[in-house]
Amino acid sequence: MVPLSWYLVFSAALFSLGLFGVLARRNAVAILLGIELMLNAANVNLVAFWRYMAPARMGGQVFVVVVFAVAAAEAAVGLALIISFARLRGSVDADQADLLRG
Amino acid sequence: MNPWIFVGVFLLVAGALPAFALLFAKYLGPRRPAPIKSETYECGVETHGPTWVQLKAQYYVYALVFVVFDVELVFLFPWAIVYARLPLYVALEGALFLLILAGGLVYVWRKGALEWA
Amino acid sequence: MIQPGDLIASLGSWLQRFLLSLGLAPSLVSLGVALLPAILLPVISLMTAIPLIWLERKWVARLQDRIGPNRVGPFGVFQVFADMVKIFTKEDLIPQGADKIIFSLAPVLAMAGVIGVWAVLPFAADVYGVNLNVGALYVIAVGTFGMLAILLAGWSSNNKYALLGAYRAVAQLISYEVPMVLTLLVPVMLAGSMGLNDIVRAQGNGWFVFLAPLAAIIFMIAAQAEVGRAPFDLLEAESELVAGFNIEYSGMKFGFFYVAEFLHSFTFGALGATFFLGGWLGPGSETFPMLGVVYFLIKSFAVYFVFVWTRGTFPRIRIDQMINLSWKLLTPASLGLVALIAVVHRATQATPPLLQAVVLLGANLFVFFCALLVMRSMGRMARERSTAPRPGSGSGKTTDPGQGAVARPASASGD
Amino acid sequence: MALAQILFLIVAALGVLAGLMVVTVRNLLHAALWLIVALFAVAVLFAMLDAGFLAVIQVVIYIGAIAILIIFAIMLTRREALTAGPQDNRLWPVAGTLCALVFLGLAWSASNFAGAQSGPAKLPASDALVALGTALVSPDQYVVPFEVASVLLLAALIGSVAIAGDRNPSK
Repeated sequence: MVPLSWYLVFSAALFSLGLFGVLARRNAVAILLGIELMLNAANVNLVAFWRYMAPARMGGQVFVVVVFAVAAAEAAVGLALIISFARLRGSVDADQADLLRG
Repeated sequence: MNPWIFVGVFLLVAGALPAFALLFAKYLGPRRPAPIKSETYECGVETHGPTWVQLKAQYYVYALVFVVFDVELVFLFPWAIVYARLPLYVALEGALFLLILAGGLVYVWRKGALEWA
Repeated sequence: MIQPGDLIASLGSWLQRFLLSLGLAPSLVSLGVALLPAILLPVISLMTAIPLIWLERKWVARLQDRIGPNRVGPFGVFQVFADMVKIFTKEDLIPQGADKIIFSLAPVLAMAGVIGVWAVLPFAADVYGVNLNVGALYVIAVGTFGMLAILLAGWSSNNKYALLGAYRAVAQLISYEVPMVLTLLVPVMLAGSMGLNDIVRAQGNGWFVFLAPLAAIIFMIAAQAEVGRAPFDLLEAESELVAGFNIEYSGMKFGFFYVAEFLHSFTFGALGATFFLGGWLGPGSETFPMLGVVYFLIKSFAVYFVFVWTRGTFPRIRIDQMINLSWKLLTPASLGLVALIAVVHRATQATPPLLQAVVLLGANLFVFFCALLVMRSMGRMARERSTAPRPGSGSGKTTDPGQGAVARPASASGD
Repeated sequence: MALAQILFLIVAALGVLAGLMVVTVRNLLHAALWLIVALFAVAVLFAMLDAGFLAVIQVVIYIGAIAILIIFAIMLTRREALTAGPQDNRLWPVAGTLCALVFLGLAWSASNFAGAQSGPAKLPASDALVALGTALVSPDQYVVPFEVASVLLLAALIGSVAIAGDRNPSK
């Protein structure tokens, strides 16, 4: 039997790694990869709690399903923005994204 | 028994079989490396310029539409299983879901993003 | 004790008793016996490819008025073995600048993506690997490995044409995955379950091909495109791409891409039989499961034959036609079909089954004729555009007016 | 140690290793491939948690769709990516320390709250898939998220095509 805390620790590790990717990487696509890791960590948490705490109520799974949709929407729009930006500025460096700076 | 144990073993074997065959073939065949042999093949012409040709932006638009339609499955498959046991409005909910997505397809079509250029 | 009917079940129990008599732990024995099919079934599926390749080469040869393999053995039946010996003893070449690990991983993934489907195929009432309650989705999930394999193969080869071929192949696969998945939704809806065995059982009152013929047709077209064979073999258009994503592959690694293609086609035949032709259902198949295997194989080969027939008959279509066919015809049609079938199926549930079947069939025909109308108007617009005099450009590119469905539709750009 | 625990440790180790590679590997395409490995490990964990539907969906959506989209985006922007200087931010040691602290805090709280060592609850006899479908479409449960998801996907489609579909961006 795997205790609940193992899943949570795994999820915490994945989340921290994703956070590190988001903070440390310069390439915008790499930052997006980090965000995907973080979303997955959240999903592991949700499913683990669903299974260990309340398998009769589907809230946990429904939440994961919604996270899937949000992740896909985020990836689609995010990557479209990155590509558009790359065309405009010739760079995918997130630090260069300062078009709104006055 | 959790049926996924079976699936896991099955997939492992399904991957291991070709992998072993590849290893087997590697030691069965001759090995006489030569620089000419391992050159990039382009119908006899020597290769020029960087290999990483740019992806056509048009492919990306198809991938975008595909992702959106793929994600709807997450919602449609559970719906497809249960709608026959529930009142009629459930079937209509699913149809509405599909119609909203079809609206997206119509938009992309009208914008001309589906045209092969 | 041993009935001819459930040969496999009795074999399993015999093996279990044999192992127990050897003095092994009962829990270990039952686990081993339960997992034995997981080891045997991939081997069986891999072996299936051998007669399949010979059969298809013969079939296509006949369709194209050729003889086909006829040198090795009677009717060339040992041709495949000869090919195997040749391919096994070839040098294992890795092109310079290639990503070695990924380059070798790609053919393995391609095979695993095809063989993996066999885990859920119901060969008979009690002959199947596992009856997953998400079987239909599992089939799609395993199929994504094949897509990944193509992308990896094209990328790791360090060859422009391989990369271009991979881009094209993936564009094709993702385009046809949408109608494929939407039509798989139809049997799931009618059966009320995603388990493949449940779907087969639900067809006891009538095969789904009669209730939803349009879904079956779209499934067939999408399956042909997913396998990437004529008329959808754009991924290996020799004149444009040299050979497609597998240009740098040779020896056994190429062999696996080749085998995967044949096996994939047959696997889609088996899936088509399961989803639309009632799988192992047939007279006496419940009492004699072995008979079910025979029915299943007959139906699978029937669908597979249609794939081969298509492959041997149609010429390759252009890439813009291929894309248009999926996004502008199959996808909208299957979207409408799923929505309409859901409402009609639920609304006529209280009516007698025959009436329901007729209404469902009517709904299919309705969507079908709507699609035909759209096809016709699209074809007409394309014809008008191609015959209208265009300033500046000669008659360089003429669209094919006969193929209304796949001809270039007018660019209905709103901007 | 039970079989399930060994299996979990292997899968989790693979997932964490893949996650580490995602954020450290220089070649972006390799990072994306490692992301696929990490996603697959998560799918295996879903299957171990008796959420077979989510496991399959994880493969279909994440590996089959989102990862492909990301790989396409990498291929599209690789010319721009090559001109960029270092892959990492100057402040990455700070970020690393911060993330290690976050991990320690999360792991500590995850293993010390009441019920952290509890085993899985008993699964209800009914099919979880049917329950999920019913929950998604029942008006007193999650039908609003169900329809809103459709609108969200529509908005994402329109938005991303409007942004990326521009043929002639003003340079």
